[in-house]
Amino acid sequence: MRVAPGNSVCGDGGSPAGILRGVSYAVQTDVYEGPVDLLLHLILKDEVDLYEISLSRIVDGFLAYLDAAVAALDLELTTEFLVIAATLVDLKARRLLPGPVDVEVDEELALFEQRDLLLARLIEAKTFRDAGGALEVLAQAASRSLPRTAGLEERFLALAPDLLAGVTPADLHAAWLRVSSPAPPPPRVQLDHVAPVKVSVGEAVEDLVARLPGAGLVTFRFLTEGMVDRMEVIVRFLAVLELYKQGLIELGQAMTFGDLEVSWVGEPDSVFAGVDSYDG
Amino acid sequence: MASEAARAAEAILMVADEPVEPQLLAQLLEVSPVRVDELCEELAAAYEAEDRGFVLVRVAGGWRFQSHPDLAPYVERFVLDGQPARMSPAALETLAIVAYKQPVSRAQVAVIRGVNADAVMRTLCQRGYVEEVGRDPGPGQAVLYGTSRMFLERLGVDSLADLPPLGDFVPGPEVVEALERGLGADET
Amino acid sequence: MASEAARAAEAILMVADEPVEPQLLAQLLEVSPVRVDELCEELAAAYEAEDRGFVLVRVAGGWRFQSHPDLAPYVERFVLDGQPARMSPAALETLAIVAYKQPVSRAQVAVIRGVNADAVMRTLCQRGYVEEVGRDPGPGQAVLYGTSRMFLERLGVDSLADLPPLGDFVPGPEVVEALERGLGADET
Repeated sequence: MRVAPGNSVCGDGGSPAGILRGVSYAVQTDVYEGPVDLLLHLILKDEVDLYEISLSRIVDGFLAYLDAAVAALDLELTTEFLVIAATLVDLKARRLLPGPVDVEVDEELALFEQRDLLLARLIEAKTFRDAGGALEVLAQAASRSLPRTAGLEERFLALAPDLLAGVTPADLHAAWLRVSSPAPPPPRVQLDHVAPVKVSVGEAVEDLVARLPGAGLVTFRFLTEGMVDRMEVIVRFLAVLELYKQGLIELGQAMTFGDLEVSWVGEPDSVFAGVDSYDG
Repeated sequence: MASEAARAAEAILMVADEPVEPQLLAQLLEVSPVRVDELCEELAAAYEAEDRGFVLVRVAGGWRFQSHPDLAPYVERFVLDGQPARMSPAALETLAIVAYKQPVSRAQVAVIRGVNADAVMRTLCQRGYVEEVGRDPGPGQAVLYGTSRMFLERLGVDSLADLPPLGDFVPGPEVVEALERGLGADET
Repeated sequence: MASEAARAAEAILMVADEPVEPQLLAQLLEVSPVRVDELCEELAAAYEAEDRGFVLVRVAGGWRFQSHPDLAPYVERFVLDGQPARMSPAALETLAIVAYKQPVSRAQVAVIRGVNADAVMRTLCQRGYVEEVGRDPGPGQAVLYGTSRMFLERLGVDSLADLPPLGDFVPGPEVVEALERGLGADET
C-alpha cells in the first residue's frame, strides 16, 4: 500500500470500484464519479501503472457505464472521458512504439504538459475528495445533536408583529405566479440517434485473435474500417496494444503520421492469456 | 450523577416542538409513566433550585421547557426586536403555495419551491397563518397543511374563494416557448 | 445566585428557533457581546458539570440549545423523520469545493470535478446547503455559489474559519509519487 493511511480521510467507501463492476450507476445516476475519479481510484487503490493494463479497464468501465445509462448519456462526461483517454493513449503509444527518433520536440513538450495537467487535476480531485470526507465526519458528529426549534410560547405570539400586515390577496397571487411558472428546461442535446457502443476491449481482442493470424501485414486503418464511432476505434487500438504487450503481434510505422502496421507473430495456436485482466 | 433516564428526558424535551405526553416519554425511556412524572418533577425542582431562566412545566397533557415567567420582559423584547417584522419573499411564496394547493404536505411544498421549506413552514404554523388539516392517507401519512381562519382575516377576505383565481394566469411567450421546447425534447 | 443577564439569556434561547447572535443578545440584555459569550460559556460549562441531557453551543454564528450527542439514540427514536439523509461521495466532494472555493460558479466546480456538476449542485441547493451568493462580473455573468448558514448548522461549526484548512487534505509526497508513477511520469 503506497497510500499513507492518514491521507485517506474519506476511506473511499468503495463506490469508485463500482464503476469497474458496473453496479453503482443504477442508484447513483446523478453522482457519477467521473473519469478523474476513476483514474484516481485505479492508480491509488489498484496501484496499477497505467502503462500496464488499466487503460483498457478504464475504457471497459466507461463502456459498462454507458451501457447502463444510455438514457442519461451525458455529452460533457463523454467528451471529458475522450480527452483523458486520448491523452493516456498518447502517453502509452509513445512508450510502445519504436523510438522517439522522429518525434518533434514540441510534441514531446506538449505531452509533458498534458501529463502535468492531468497530474495536477488528480491531485486536486484527491484533495477535495478527502476534504469532502472530513465534512462528512463533521456532519456525522453534528447529527447526533438536534437543535431546539420549539419557538415562541403562545403568550408571546400576540406580541409578534403581524407578518401579513400590508399584504394583499394580489401580492399572494403574484407570489404564487412566481413559484408556479415553470423554469425553462435546460437545453438538451438529442442523443437518441447515437447508438451505444457495445464492444469491450476483451471482445475486440478476441476478434483480432480470430482475424490476424494468416492475414499478413495489415494496417490499423484496415482493422478499423467501417467504424464510425471514435470510441470503437479507441477500443480497437487498446486491443492492438494489448496483443503487442503479449508479444503476439508486431507493430510498425513507416513514417510519422503514417499508417500503423500490424502483423501477427504469435504461434497459430497461441493461447491468449490476457482476457482475465479485463474483468476489473 | 444524573440518571440516564433523566438526561434522555431532558434531551427529548429540548428538541420537542410540542408538549410531550408522559406515556410517550415512558415508552422512549423504558420506564413507567409514573416514573416519568417523578423524573420531570425532580428536573423542574432542580432548575428552580439552580435559579435557571427556564422552567419545565406540565401543560396540555405533556411536559415542556419554556422561558421563566419572571423573564417575560426580555423575551418580549426579543419578540419585538429579534424577529422579522415583514414577511420575506420566501415565506410569502410558501404561504401562496399552501393557500392555492391546500391540503399540501411539506414535501410537496419543497418540490414546488425547489428548496427545503421546513423552517418557513414552521414559522407560518407558529404565526397561526397555516395549520395542520389532516394526514395523507398514503404511506408515510405525511401531515397535510392548509391556511387558517386567521390567515383569511389578516388578508381581509371572507373565504378562499375570494382569492384571485388561478385561471387568471396566462403564461408569457417565454414560458410557452420553454414548454414547447420541453415537449420537443421528449420526442423520439 | 444566577445573574439576571444569564437567566435572561437562558429564557431567550429557550424560545429561539435558530442560533441567536451574540450582538442581538447583547442588545436585549444590555451587556457587551463579549460578556454574552462569557455568560453563555459559563452556562454551557454549568450544564456540562451538572451532567444535563442538553448542551449550549455556538453554531453558525450564534448560540443555541441542542440535545447532548450522548443521547442521540433516544432523540432519534423520538424524531422519526429528523435524520438528514447521508450525502453521496459526489455531493460531499462538490460541497467541499463550494465551501473552500466560494464564491464559485458551476462551471468552475465542473472543471475541478471533471464532470458536469449541475445535478449535484441542484441537489445541494435544494437541501439548502448551497445558495446563490452573487454573479460573476465578467462576461456571461455566471451565477456564483457559496455555502449557506444551514451548511454551518448541519456541520455543527460556528463559521467557515472553523473548517479544517484545505491544506490538510493536499496529498502527501507518497501519494503524489504514486500518481506520477501511475501516469508514467517518473520515467525518462
